[in-house]
Amino acid sequence: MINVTIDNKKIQVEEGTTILKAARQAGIHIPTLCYFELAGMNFENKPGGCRVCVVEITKDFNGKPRRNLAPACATDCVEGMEVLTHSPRVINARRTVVELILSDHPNDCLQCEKSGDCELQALAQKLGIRNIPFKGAQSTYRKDQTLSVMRDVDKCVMCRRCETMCNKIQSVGALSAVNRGFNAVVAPAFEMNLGDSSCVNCGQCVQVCPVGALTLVDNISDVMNAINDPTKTVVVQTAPAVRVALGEEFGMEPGTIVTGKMATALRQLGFDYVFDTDWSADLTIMEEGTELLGRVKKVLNGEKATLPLFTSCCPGWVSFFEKNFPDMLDYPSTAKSPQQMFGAVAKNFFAQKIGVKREDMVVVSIMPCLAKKSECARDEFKVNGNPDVDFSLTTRELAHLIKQYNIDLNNLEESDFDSPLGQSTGAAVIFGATGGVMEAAVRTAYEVYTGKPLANINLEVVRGLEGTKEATVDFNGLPVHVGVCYGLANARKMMEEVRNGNPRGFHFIEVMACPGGCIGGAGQPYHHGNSDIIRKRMEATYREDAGKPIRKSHENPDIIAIYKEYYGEPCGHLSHEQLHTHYFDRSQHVEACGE
Amino acid sequence: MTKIKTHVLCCGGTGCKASASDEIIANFERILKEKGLQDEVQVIRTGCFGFCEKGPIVKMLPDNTFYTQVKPEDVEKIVNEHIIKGRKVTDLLYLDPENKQHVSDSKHMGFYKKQLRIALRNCGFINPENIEEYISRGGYEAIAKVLSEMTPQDVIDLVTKSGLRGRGGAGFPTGVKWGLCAKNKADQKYVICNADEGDPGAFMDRSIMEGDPNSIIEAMAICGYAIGASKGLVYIRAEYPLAIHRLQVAIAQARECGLLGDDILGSGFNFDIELRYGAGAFVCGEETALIHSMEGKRGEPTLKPPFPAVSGYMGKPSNVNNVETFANIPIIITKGAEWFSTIGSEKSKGTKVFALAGQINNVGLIEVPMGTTLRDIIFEIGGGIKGGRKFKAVQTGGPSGGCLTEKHLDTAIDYDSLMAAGSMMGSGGMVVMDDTSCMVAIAKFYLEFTCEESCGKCSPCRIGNKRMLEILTKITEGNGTMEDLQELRNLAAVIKDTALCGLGQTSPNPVLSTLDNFWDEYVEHVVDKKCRAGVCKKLMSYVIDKDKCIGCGKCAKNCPAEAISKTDYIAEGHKLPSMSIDTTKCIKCGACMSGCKFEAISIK
Amino acid sequence: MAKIKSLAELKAMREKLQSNLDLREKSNNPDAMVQVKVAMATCGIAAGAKQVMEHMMEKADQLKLSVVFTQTGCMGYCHAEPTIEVKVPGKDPIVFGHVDNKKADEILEKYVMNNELVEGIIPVNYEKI
Amino acid sequence: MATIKLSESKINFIKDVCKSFRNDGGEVINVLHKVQGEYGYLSAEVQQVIAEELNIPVSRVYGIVSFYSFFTMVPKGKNPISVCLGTACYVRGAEKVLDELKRQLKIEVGGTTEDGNFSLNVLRCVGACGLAPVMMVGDKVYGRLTPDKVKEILAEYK
Repeated sequence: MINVTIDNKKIQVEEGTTILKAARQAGIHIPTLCYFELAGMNFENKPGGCRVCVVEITKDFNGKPRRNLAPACATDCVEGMEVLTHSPRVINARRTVVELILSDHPNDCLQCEKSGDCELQALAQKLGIRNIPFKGAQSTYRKDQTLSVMRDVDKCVMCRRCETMCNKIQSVGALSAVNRGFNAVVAPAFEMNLGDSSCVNCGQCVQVCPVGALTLVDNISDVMNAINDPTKTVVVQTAPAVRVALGEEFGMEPGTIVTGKMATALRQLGFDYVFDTDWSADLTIMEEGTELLGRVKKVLNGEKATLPLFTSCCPGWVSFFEKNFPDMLDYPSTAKSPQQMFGAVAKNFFAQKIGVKREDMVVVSIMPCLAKKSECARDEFKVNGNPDVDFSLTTRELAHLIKQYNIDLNNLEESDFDSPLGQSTGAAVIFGATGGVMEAAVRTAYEVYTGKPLANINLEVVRGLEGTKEATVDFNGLPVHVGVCYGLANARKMMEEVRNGNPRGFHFIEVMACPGGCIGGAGQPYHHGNSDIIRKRMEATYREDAGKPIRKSHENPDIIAIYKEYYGEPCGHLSHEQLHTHYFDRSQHVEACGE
Repeated sequence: MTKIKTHVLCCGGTGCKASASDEIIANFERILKEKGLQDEVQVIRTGCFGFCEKGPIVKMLPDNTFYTQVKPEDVEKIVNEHIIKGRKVTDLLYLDPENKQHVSDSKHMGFYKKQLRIALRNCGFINPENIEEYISRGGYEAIAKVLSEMTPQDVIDLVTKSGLRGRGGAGFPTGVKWGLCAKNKADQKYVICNADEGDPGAFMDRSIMEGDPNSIIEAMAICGYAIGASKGLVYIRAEYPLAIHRLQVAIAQARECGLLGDDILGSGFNFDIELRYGAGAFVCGEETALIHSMEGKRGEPTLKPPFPAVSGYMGKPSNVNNVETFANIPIIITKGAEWFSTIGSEKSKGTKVFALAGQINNVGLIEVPMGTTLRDIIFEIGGGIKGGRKFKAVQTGGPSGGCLTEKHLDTAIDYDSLMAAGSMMGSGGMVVMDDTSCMVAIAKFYLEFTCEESCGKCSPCRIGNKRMLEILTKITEGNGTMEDLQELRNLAAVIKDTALCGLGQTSPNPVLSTLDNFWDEYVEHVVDKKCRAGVCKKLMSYVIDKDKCIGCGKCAKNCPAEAISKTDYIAEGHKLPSMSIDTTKCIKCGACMSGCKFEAISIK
Repeated sequence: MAKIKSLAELKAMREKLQSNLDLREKSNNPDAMVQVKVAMATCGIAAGAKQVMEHMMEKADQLKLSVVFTQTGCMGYCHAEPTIEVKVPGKDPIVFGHVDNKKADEILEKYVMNNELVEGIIPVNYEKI
Repeated sequence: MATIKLSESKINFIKDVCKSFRNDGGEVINVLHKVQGEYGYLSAEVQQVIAEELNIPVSRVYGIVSFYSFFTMVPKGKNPISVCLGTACYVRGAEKVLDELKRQLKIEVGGTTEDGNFSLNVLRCVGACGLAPVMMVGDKVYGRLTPDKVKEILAEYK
């Protein structure tokens, strides 16, 4: 432990603690802008670039004052150090720096998507900036959007969070700092459209952007138009991770579960049928689990089959392996994601059941995710141009919609989802957290394979926020080796390991693109780097699971019913047609042509 | 066998090469052969002599005759007169501007008299592409001494004791730096030579590499031994093809001689050197940015600590020194710390190489003991201001430094005195200005450079410098206010205080020092809308004195903007009507004025 | 180029190479060394000055003397060619006439090394100033 | 995804260069130097191939190319002109020379004349400060310039 004095408060901190963290221990919150950390989740962005967190070191290691101000985020405390965080020199510098940043920022806060959630706005407010003394050139760049992500980098403050996320955590490498000096900005190669780059639309750049430079593509008005169109039957599905995060947008504690209130709100918004993606998550387990057992049995019989099986629920991940591992397209499960399974069931089975033409049904999904917006627009998920899922809204968009409709979520009655696509099990609920799909699949696969009930259905080893986990589950004498990871850089390592001969002998690997799984998705309320929020969402997820009467997908009566009534059996002919997909080589190549 | 009686040293530095020194050498070789003298006279292409103003330089030995501004066609005469007949070619000798006497021995020229060449000891003396010449001047004896007689700690102690400070800018004690790196244990360490000289108007490192590459190689090996590194890397600007070539040749020869590679001089010490190329980014002179660039990344600096001595190239402990620092090392080892510490001032030992440039008679590369006054450098070595004009300012330290004035002329320059005067040593650019330079425009010039070279990582440098430049532009265009001057000061102070790296932290220096030393000139631009030097175009106009104008019309022909036309007025004694300038069309290029033989055009 | 394997080898190499650079090293500070100027105009060359100069250079090397040799134009003693001027540091220059190899050896061994006078000095009317 | 095309010989050259640097991503700057040295500039396609061969994101390659002023994505003119704007040249009137060049060539800094004969750039210090102000046409250095010398020099290349 070392002794430091911050703003005349004497404190003891561990060696290697930054001034920023030491100050927080002392209850002093030094403002930051570029600094970003997901504590305990191996993500720290510390370029030391914005210079907002500068402090004055009045006594340094040598007993003398430091010549320049020091960035608190990146300066370690040393024994006997004395620091001022609000001396006149610091305040003047900090204000001037923020004024400079604002002088190169379009001040359209009122219309900005990020308004209210913007860290620069909060900073200007905190510092009481009332005018910007500098007038001068402003950076202007082309606006650009993919199906999920909007880029308006006129607003970029060069915090580099998106770049770190895209490269270090996701290893997608779509974004890089380009140019230099005043023209420096984060952009795709050649400042091409992000959609033409290696971007997989995971949207994590949006989740970490402090300002409105990276935002989501807003589909609220599309959904409102559908609801207002009397000729349309509008069906909504809500993903598992939404119910544990939506409350945050309404001032509730992180980890508050709002499943019932959400269902009521959706009805009040005017959706005709309020269903649950959890239901199709159970369906996914049936299909994917069966596929896994099929491949394992083949291998046990000495036949050729590709192992390990990778999950395919996460569209960011699907896009990632299509772009980066075109030689391994036979590894991931062919099962569609729960969103797309739901869409397929809704527009085939359910539309037929209620006598609505496919074209007259609009399926809306509420997702914690930005990639889902791109997923539902894929051609392979359309029939004659009509998509199985028409629009995908994020948790944040749903919150905006609820607010716009003057609905007070806090004081709503709870209600249930509609039938028959509404009932779900605890296995489906935990899809939202990293390791959840694996746990759900093991619960079902074990019982289907062994014919015996699983003694302890809580597979604790695959829970938690570590980036990569592995476990071996004894399937009655057959050791099944499973792996779980989130973050596409971790996934890349897994893929490369498998490509190099799968030395650890994995049978089944779950991959989620976002930190902590869907609960940390890019469409969730902004966590601003507070990993406790993600942890609380995770805990809520497992709480919801524990409270469910049925916790194994194959025991969901509606699932059993639909196989009986419609699909016959998992991985059967009709389910292959409707519930499975195939993958494409989407890698970028330079091809040779003649001279 | 005939003995070689004469050596012809011809400068092969970039400056002299640009004025045909290659042709001169070729002519020597051809003519000597024609005359059958090729075995008696040896022609050597050396590195820079320093006296670039008078290049190309040809030096004749043994009588030490220094021919200046030699043209390829002069060679025949030199051979016939000097070599064959032993008579000096008087009109190629340096003409002392004071007493109008021809000087044949460079030692007696003002330019060389006060110089002391330590880092440049071999430049202009040996053939840099022949390791044997370096060896025969005692080269590689320092590494031999180190390997056979000294422990690594001895080496560090000796360098520390010598008082050598880093020649790249801030002047950190070299021995201490080595000690920090030596302390850290690692399976691999690196010796890095910073040869990314990007300072506009500075070329000392390039000249050393071109003129004496082996001294760098030897010094890096010594450093490697001292800190425990077996790999050396030279980060060199790709814009320096000749220096790259010379280094490559020297490295190859050193390997061949076993002075690089495994088991050097049978000591068991291994060391080898690779080159890495810069690609045009001034910020890469900053050591963390340089390391990132070598790793194949954008050359953006990162915060220190961690210092490179702890985590440098590839995360391994690395020691970064610049070229000139290294060039001092071998001679310090052989001559001893005591010898070195007797040279220079109290806290800055040894000599410093400066690239002397600007409005000065003797532009060139000079090396003087620390503590020499600016006056000696500018008026003795530099030969005073060109055209007999008035000295106005001298800029040291490039974009990180400041402008010093008359009152600083007797300052004994070293790291600390320059810093105290609001400038800095920097890498050693020294640009002299006369009254034709506008100090606001000079501040703007440097800021333009910084803005162009800012990496853009931290906001004060990325946005702050841009805003400062905008304010300066406003002032030079006559739109400045007194509040702007206040804002300039505040911005400059904040940028200095908050920028991430050395480039950003020092970038306001040219502005601050001109504000301090030339406040009147700023106020003149702001209040009187006047630029006394006649540099700021928006603040001046060209006028024709109708009584002096003879109406020849040359100005109208020269004018690219068709802004000049005839008037009706014919001055007394002239036959043609005078001309006049339409100020609304005038683009202020000055073509009219420079072409007028009758001094009828002036700037108002 | 051969590999240098030790300090001793480096020193030996330096010694061997040093003569190549001697000319330059010496001219760096010629006043401190013995200077020999050989009149090398047509008359001198015709009288064998060139050959004498080469001989003298080799002899100086053998004697390990630091001598700077330069050529110069006609000194005006055409009757006594080859003529050379020898300047020992701290002394006035002396001009010798009719120098042949033998005389040259004598000048170096006796006059330069031991300060003994040698015959053949061209007297007094040589005054430069 | 759009497929980019490049001539086979070019692709092979780039592959060989990358191989000579052990396909090591850390050597990307050296690779870019070699390739630009061969082709004069670095097109998007070329950067894409380099990224593939070195197994690094193309955005990183572009991030580097756009950072360093030595690298260019625009082909230079047949006779590239570089005007030194180092301090020594600046105080001796380099800006006037540059203005004259712009006027004569009718292009701005960074531009190439319509006929592709000249391109105009500035650089900081070629190290021939004794000759200031200085410009280079190709590898040839012209020193002690004044605006009225510009026309003559350009005429050599027409």
